[in-house]
Amino acid sequence: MADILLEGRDLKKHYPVTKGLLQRTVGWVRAVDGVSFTIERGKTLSLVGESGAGKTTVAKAILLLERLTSGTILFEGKDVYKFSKSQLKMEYRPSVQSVQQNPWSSMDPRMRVRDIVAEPLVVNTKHTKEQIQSRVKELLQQVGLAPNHADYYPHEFSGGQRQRIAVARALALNPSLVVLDEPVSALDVSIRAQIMNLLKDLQEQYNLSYLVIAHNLATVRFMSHNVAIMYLGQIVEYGEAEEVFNRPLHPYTRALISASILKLPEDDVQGVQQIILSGEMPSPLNPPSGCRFHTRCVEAMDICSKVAPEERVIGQQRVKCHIYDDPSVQSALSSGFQPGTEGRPQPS
Amino acid sequence: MVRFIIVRLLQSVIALVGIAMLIFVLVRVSGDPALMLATATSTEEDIQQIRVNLGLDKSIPEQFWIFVTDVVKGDMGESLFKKKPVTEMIAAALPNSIKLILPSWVVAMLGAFLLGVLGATRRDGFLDNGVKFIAILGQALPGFWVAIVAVFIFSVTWQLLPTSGLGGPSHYVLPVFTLAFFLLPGMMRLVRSSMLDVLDSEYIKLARIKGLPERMVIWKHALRNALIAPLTVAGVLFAMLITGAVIIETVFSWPGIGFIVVEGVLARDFPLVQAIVIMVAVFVLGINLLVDITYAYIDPQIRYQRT
Amino acid sequence: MSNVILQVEDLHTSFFTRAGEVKAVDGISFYVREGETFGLVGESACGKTVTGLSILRLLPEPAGIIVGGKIILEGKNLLELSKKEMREIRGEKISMILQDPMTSLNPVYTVGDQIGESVRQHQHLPDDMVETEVVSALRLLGIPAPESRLHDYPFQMSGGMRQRVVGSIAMSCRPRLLIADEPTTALDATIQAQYLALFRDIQKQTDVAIIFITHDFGVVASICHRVAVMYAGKIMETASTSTIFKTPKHPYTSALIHSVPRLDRKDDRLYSIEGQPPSLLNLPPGCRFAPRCPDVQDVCHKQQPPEVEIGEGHTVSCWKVK
Amino acid sequence: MQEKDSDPETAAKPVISGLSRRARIMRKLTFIVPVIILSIIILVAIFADLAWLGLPDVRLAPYDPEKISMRDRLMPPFWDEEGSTDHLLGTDKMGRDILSRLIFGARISLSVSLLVILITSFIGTVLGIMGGYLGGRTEAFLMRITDISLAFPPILVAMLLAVSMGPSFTTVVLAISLLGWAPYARLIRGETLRLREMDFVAQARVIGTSPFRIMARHIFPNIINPLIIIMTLQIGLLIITEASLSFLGVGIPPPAPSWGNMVNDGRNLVDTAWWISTFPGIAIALVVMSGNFFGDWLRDTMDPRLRQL
Repeated sequence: MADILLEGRDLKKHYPVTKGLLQRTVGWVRAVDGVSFTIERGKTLSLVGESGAGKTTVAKAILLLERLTSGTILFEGKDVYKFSKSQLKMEYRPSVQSVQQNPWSSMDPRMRVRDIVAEPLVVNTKHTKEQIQSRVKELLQQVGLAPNHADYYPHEFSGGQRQRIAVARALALNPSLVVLDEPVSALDVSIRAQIMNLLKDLQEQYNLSYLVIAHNLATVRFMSHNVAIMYLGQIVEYGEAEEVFNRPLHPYTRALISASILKLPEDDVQGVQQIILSGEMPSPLNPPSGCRFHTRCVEAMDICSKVAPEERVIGQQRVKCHIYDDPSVQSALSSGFQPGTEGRPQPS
Repeated sequence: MVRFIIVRLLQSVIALVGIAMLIFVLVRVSGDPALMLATATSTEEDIQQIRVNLGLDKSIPEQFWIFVTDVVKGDMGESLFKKKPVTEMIAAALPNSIKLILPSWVVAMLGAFLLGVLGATRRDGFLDNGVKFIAILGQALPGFWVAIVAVFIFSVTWQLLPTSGLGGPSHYVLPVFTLAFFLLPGMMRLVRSSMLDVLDSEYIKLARIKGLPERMVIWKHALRNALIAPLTVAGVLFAMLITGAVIIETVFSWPGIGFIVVEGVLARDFPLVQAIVIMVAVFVLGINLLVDITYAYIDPQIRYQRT
Repeated sequence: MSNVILQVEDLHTSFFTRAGEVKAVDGISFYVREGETFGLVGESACGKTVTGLSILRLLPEPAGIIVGGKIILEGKNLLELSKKEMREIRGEKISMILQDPMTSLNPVYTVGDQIGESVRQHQHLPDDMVETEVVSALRLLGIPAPESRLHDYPFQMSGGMRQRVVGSIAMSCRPRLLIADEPTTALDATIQAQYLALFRDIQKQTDVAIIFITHDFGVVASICHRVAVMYAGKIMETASTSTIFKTPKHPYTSALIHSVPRLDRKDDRLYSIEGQPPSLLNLPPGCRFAPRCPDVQDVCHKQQPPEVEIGEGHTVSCWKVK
Repeated sequence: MQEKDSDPETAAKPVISGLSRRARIMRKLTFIVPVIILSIIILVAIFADLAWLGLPDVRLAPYDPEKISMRDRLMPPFWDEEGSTDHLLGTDKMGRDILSRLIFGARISLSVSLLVILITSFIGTVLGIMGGYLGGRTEAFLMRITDISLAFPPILVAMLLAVSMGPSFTTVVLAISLLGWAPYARLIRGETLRLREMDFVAQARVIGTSPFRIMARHIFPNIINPLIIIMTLQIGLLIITEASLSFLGVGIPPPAPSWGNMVNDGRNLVDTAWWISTFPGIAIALVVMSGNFFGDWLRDTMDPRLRQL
């Protein structure tokens, strides 16, 4: 069993929809509806999906910025919601840090870089001023910035440099897990590569676990060991990154890959057929019945609109799709059959 | 929409009760009216007797309860000096106030919108700097001083207009324009800045991309969106004028609400002052609600959100 | 070969700010043919959006000024037209799609109004005819049930649907040239794929020429026929899309493509260009990319390289290429 | 709708403010002139007399502002034939020297405004930040107070207090401050709501920073700009309010030479002794205009986004 740092079990976050005079609750927006995953120590799990998938809500729940409606978060096996205030302060908060998406708003414009990077230490430790300052200089060096940058204000830096400062701040308390919410999507292409390489090096150097929230599949493939494809609050496919990308099982995963892959019209990339989804993204207010993807799925069957699919385990991958209800299809698949390119596997 | 109105009404009632309590206590604390009524010869017992029949001997919460029950019955108490029901006096003064405030408000709003929009569309042009100068001048000159100087020039030296008091249309000119001159600058700056924000938006850029003439871009697309913020302030401004125009009313001895409030306070006629403040509060909160409802007609999204 | 719709020759656009002259576009030339999608690709502040705005002469007043060059549309130099003549061209001959669908539509008017407005402005049709034009524009962009949707307000629509409405506005008068400034950047991947497929069809039906401005190479690969790679206000290389991806000649182009993470393979380390893009206030004398270029020679620091044509429609501005 | 791949070019567009040359000179003027006027008046107010240094009779003003000399009453300014250089700006109906009263009036008006600004900005900021950041009851309480303050123009409140506690310097300060903090609270609350949504506040919460430290260390430093701008704009408004109160007889009690009293003195002598009301009126206008010009300049240089102030 891999060394599991943090586990999410059947996480749910529902927002009440109220109407009428007395604010009667008439429905629920099930932003996160039964999501389970594990983050292994030193490894990266990515939550991938389009807007409304609920990936940012999951990240906020782990950072304790939002309270879950139900489900448990286990940190090193212990239920986080049962942590006492001091346990939270001593054990959980220092070991779980985050880097936000927008470099222009994730730093207090009125503070110098020295104070920004030092704040986690000032709030959580009793170190002296000198100790903190030397630690700050060390952190800046690790993220590729010069020690004298500590005296500048955030607006004097480029987007890429600011993300480096954000990473330095996240490392201040030697965390074991860093939640990266769209860490590079606001950056230029060339700067993106610099930051992604930096994050990977730091992961190897400090055995850090990452939870990456992203919508760009190529970035995810480069960063992740495991990946969870999310759609409208549910995980539709979960598994090791290489397997999911080489052999996508769920029709939505295939559509996402087809839409994100960098492919010239005249070339044909092995194993990826051109899928253009129809219809609009359904609103989370009233998600489609049965399988939530059936309204846009190219391979939708009539059962899909009635019954929500069970989660099936095929090889190392977990998938929620009625295609795989038929056991013979499962066995065909587990013997290395490549779905998608030759159309749906015919039950033997 | 109904739910929204009811919630807003509830909030207004809470605020009204707050105002009533505040003024009730403030008036009681500000000196003992009985003394004002007592003549030089009245003895200690007489004064005590006055207090009793005015009900001032009871504790303030008790007095407040009695006052509330009276108000519900429509009786807001009697003016100590004019010996007339207070509601009567208000009914006489309110129309005069409205006759002064409404034209000034209309003149000020029209002026503010016109100059604000023109100022915004010709940035740093001659007009824009002119508009800015009037705005600063208007806010700088104290209302009462402008009134006095206006009276001096138009009534005294040129004898064109009457110096004060109610009467024919010529009586309105000076008070209305001095009050409008006081209101104009604040509103003009607000309209100008709201207009500048809207003109920076993407849909205005798209309107120009469509090849629409500039006047259509400004008067059709930009203005309607820029109306929203200034509208709330305009509504509130109108309501506040009821008591806010007190200076202009005193200078022109215009028998409006402001005028009788000043008299009421100086004479410690607390039933009158109480009634006026509460009546004004109802007026202010009512206009506030009216403004919120008209919001819906300007911005369809708010209309949908609130149904 | 279809004929050329737009010819841009040595275009110079600068912003005059308190801090000095920002040379946003410093001498670029390119042409766009009928029925062709020409990509303007580059990182932020490379001048691609400013180029689009210069063509429509909609630069922010009073700072943005076109200081030189020609923009020729069907034989007429747009820079010599009067304000009134230019206004007739906007929306009728050339139209534009902006980046963020959430803010491009006026929130207080219905979708039908906003499309009908440009039809009325340019085609002077009676009202009943305007409505049929609006419905046909909505149908062209694949919006379901156009007859009812035209009464909706923008806030009642998803991002993808609003961007189609902006597309309908742009195509309502069947322009000769459409400038699309990052139209899919704010959309999700699958919705983006839908939008790009839609415009490929529209181009087949209407033969409209498209200038597609983007920073995303995936978008370039899926919709552009020819591409110009821009850096700090200049065009580094112009070529057909497959040449740009397969056999780029300019060091910046190959470095840029090389640093894009690939979905079809697993890299353990990404190639990244060191350093930062130059500030447009004080540009280096020689080639703009010299400070960051892996194949830099000392002539690159002294003099700007000429634009050299090295193949059919393939031009490069680099001293390494003779 | 979460933004995908927002194109960094739009986010990092260079700040382009192409003011023409003439506009740039105008901008410099709107800074230098008001600063000069304000500093002159502040100096005049401080050195009106050195009583606060224990030298009551050493003073800048030519005469004691309250010295009555009926002999030279209603004397016009010196450039008038009946005027004399003893009383440069003439005298009022009690023969008091207008210039000296103006100088001492400056001290009164400025001290009232300064004191009120300090009180109202403090209360407004504290309640604004707490209302904006903590929300819930504090915010509901705050919103009701702002509703109430709409129905209570400062003049009415001032009159009530003046009548009850007797007109005095403290009454005026208290009256204006009682509800004067509402505009500060409203604006600071709006700014706090905007800041609360920004990532760096969420970031501070993630590392376990206490709400108090977030308000003090992150929210407060970021609202200092709008706060300073309102304070400068308030200078003018408060001087007018003080003058209006004195004009209505509920402000600083005569014979103290507040500018409002002086305008009131000359109120019905406008045709015969125009200078009695005119000079204080000009003084008020000068100070208020400088305050507003300086406030505008501050706002444009510090944070143009706050245009609507």
